[in-house]
Amino acid sequence: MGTLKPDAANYQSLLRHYIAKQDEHSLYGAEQISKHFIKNNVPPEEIVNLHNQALSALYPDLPEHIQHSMKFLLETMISYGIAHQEYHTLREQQSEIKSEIAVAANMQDTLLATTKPVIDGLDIGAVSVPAHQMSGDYHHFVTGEDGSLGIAVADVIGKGIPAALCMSMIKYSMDSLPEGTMRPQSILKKLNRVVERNVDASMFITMFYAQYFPKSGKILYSSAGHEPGFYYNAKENTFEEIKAKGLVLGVNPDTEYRQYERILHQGDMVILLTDGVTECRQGERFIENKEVLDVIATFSHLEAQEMVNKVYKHFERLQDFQLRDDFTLIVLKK
Amino acid sequence: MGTLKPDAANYQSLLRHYIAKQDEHSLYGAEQISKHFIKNNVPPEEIVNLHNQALSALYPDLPEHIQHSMKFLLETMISYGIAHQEYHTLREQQSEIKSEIAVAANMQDTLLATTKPVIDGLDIGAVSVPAHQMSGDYHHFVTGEDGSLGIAVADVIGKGIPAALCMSMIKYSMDSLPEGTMRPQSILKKLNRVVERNVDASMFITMFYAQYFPKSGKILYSSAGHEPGFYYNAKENTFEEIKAKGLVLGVNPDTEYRQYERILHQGDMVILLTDGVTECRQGERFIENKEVLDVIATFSHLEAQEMVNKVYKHFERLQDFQLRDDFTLIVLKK
Amino acid sequence: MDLQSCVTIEKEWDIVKARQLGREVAQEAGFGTVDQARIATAISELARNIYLYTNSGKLCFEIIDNVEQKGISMLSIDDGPGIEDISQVMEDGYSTSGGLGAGLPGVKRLVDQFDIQSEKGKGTEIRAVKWAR
Amino acid sequence: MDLQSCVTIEKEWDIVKARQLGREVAQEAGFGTVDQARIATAISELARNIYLYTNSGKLCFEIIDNVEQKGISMLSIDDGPGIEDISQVMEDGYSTSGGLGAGLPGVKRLVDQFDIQSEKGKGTEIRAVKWAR
Ligand SMILES: [Mn+2]
Ligand SMILES: [Mn+2]
Ligand SMILES: [Mn+2]
Ligand SMILES: [Mn+2]
Repeated sequence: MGTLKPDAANYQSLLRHYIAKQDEHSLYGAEQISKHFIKNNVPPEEIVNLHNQALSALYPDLPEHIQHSMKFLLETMISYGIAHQEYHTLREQQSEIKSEIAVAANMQDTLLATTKPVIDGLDIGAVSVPAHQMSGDYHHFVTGEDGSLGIAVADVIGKGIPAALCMSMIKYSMDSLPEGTMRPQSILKKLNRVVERNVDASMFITMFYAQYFPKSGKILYSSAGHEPGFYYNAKENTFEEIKAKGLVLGVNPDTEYRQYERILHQGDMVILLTDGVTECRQGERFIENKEVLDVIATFSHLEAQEMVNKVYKHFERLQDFQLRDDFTLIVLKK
Repeated sequence: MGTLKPDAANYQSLLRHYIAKQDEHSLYGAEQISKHFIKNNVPPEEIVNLHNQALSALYPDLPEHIQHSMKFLLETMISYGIAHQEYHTLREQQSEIKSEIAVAANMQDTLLATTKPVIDGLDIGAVSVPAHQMSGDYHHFVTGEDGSLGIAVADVIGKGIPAALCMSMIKYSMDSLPEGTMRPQSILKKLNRVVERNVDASMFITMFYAQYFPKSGKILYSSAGHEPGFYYNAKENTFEEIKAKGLVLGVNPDTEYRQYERILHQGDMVILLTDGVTECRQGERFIENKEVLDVIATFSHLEAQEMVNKVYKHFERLQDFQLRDDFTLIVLKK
Repeated sequence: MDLQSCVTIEKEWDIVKARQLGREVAQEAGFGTVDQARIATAISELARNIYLYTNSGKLCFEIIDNVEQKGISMLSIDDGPGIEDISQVMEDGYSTSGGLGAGLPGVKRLVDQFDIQSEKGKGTEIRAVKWAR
Repeated sequence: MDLQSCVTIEKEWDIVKARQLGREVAQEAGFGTVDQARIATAISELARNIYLYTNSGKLCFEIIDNVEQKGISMLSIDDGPGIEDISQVMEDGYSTSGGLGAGLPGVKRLVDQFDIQSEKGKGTEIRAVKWAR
């Protein structure tokens, strides 16, 4: 506040000018002074004080009642001054926390990075976009020593920081599993225990795990309460829901998971997703499953990666560029 | 702002009273009005306007130059009014994000919960307080099948959400280790690999791992660049730094860790901590190690848990109740 | 609809001219002293953006007189570089003028309706409406 | 050291008495009008805490006169329930009186030095010092 002195002279001369001319230019000057003060963290009561001093200087015979009234006004400004200082603190904190979250989101990107494996005779597309900076969706590809391809898709209830924290658990637990030799049902069983032990009961995670064997075209899968994906039958040109029953992760430590299987034929597709895709909302309206399939069908002639990109862009626009939930979509085309 | 009308009457009568008596009671009233206005999101220019109206009502023959001057003052308040509204928005955003972080912090508490084991002939005290809501400090007790007690203390570089996210990794990795049968140097070696693989190079973690064998009184320990703890020699009534060399976790996947050992005698103490204790700052000044030891010595006659609590309270106050870094302090008293 | 009055913004002095014209229109529309000051401050901000970031632009004012309410419409049109990320510019704290508590979010706070359209390389159009109480 | 003057806080009226006494001491110590008002507001907040949350307590004022500087010390002592989590109480937005921009963080913003000690069940002691510029 060492800058107040020259400002005081400036204020006084602008005020005198304004009283004499009542011109817009002086009022513009008033605005500029006050913006300058705000920038320098000068609280509003200082302005009132400056005003009082300027008045007294300009009118040495200022009536006493006016002087008293200005002291009263000054008193009301003190609480605004406290609020104003808190405002500055809040701005600083806000920008700190924003950059903190950006760092964390970055870490999460590194953490959840998964490489789309290249597999002969299988075209893979994957897109995963968080609604906020941090994601509560997870997907991961595992190449097994037996030549199989494991695909995990999971969704933590909720979004944002808590979901992201929970998500990292799935990542580390998956890491500690023996490389791709376990079957879907055993993987879910194991992860279920980890989640149950580490996360309180209000939080849970849904997960779909599929394992594909390129040689036989066989796909094994199990679900822990996860949003069902779709199976596209090329021969009959039909989509069908991939039904799989199973309790969400983290509820009961003794849950066993059923395992399903199916054979993929030439041209068939498997579509895995999170509810951020199927529960897209347009305004207040939830879209129908049929609409999702229509959009997918529209782009199904494209390469898998281009296909999921186009589907994502379609729904992003539909939602006014503001995702309400994390969005993950994976397509396997044989 | 529909509440302004009765407030205007109130303001005017208080102002009149103050001009007549210049009493403290009216000024107290001014303060109460302004707090009430702030609560109702009334910007400061409205107060100035109220004041002008009250003045005009009380003095119908108010000189023109005073009226002009008050219009000028009003003009300066508009920018403060914008800032004041932004302040309200910031407060709302802040409380939203705080509750999101509170949920995450709660999860972290569940996640990092560790039970202080009860061991014959060893009094254990532990306190760990995050600087922000989420902690980047970690400590954990492991009771081994061989009767040994493992104590892990770790500190992620940085604080807050990114550190917390990183911290959860240490937790899951520790979980996947065989129950307490590994030695400190092997544990650090294993964790180092996990950190190196999952976190980018700018992030690292320091860790101290000690393993205590109650029967022999022997303690083994290794350090990954962690803040040295202290050893209290009861017989000679001296403190000495626990020196242990080792690279921080996450830098080089092939790092090997040295392992040290020492025998604890009756009355001896081992003090483990993070740099949030030793790098306490008072104003701009870092405290000296000697001061830390003085404080510890002051409370060393107490039970271990009460001792660490008192030491924490001391430094909390010294830092004006705003921790600059996560604070973890563990004391083992034989 | 009343007639529309515009001020072309080229030098800093034009900001004052725009404030003056806007304040007159506001007075005519029946706004009180506080709201006039708010309108002038909003105009400053809009005019300053044109002055600082574009080659040319103008501010136009209009009294809106519906059956239900009376107000002022402020229209800012420029052929400047356009705003690439509108969401970002409308965020608190992200102010191109680097100052505190100002920028377009400040304008939005001072008025009742605020609409912005911008195309990269073509310019920006902002319409702000304030209703007299 | 000057003599120390205290006001016991029992009813709301005592808040005004404390403000008055504090303002007089501040005036004597050479504070200007703005700082006097700030000191009075800080006193309100301290006194209100005693009035609302404790059975009895008092506020004491003292002029501090070093060689280098002159100021006022405000001491608030009560035998109330004490504050369990001081860090929390000192957080912005966490105000026991539920109001905005006030509470102990507000007091801290108004003064130059602020120290608080509290023991559960025994009471709270707050010392705030402001220096005259
Ligand atoms: Mn989710
Ligand atoms: Mn979801
Ligand atoms: Mn840390
Ligand atoms: Mn630290």
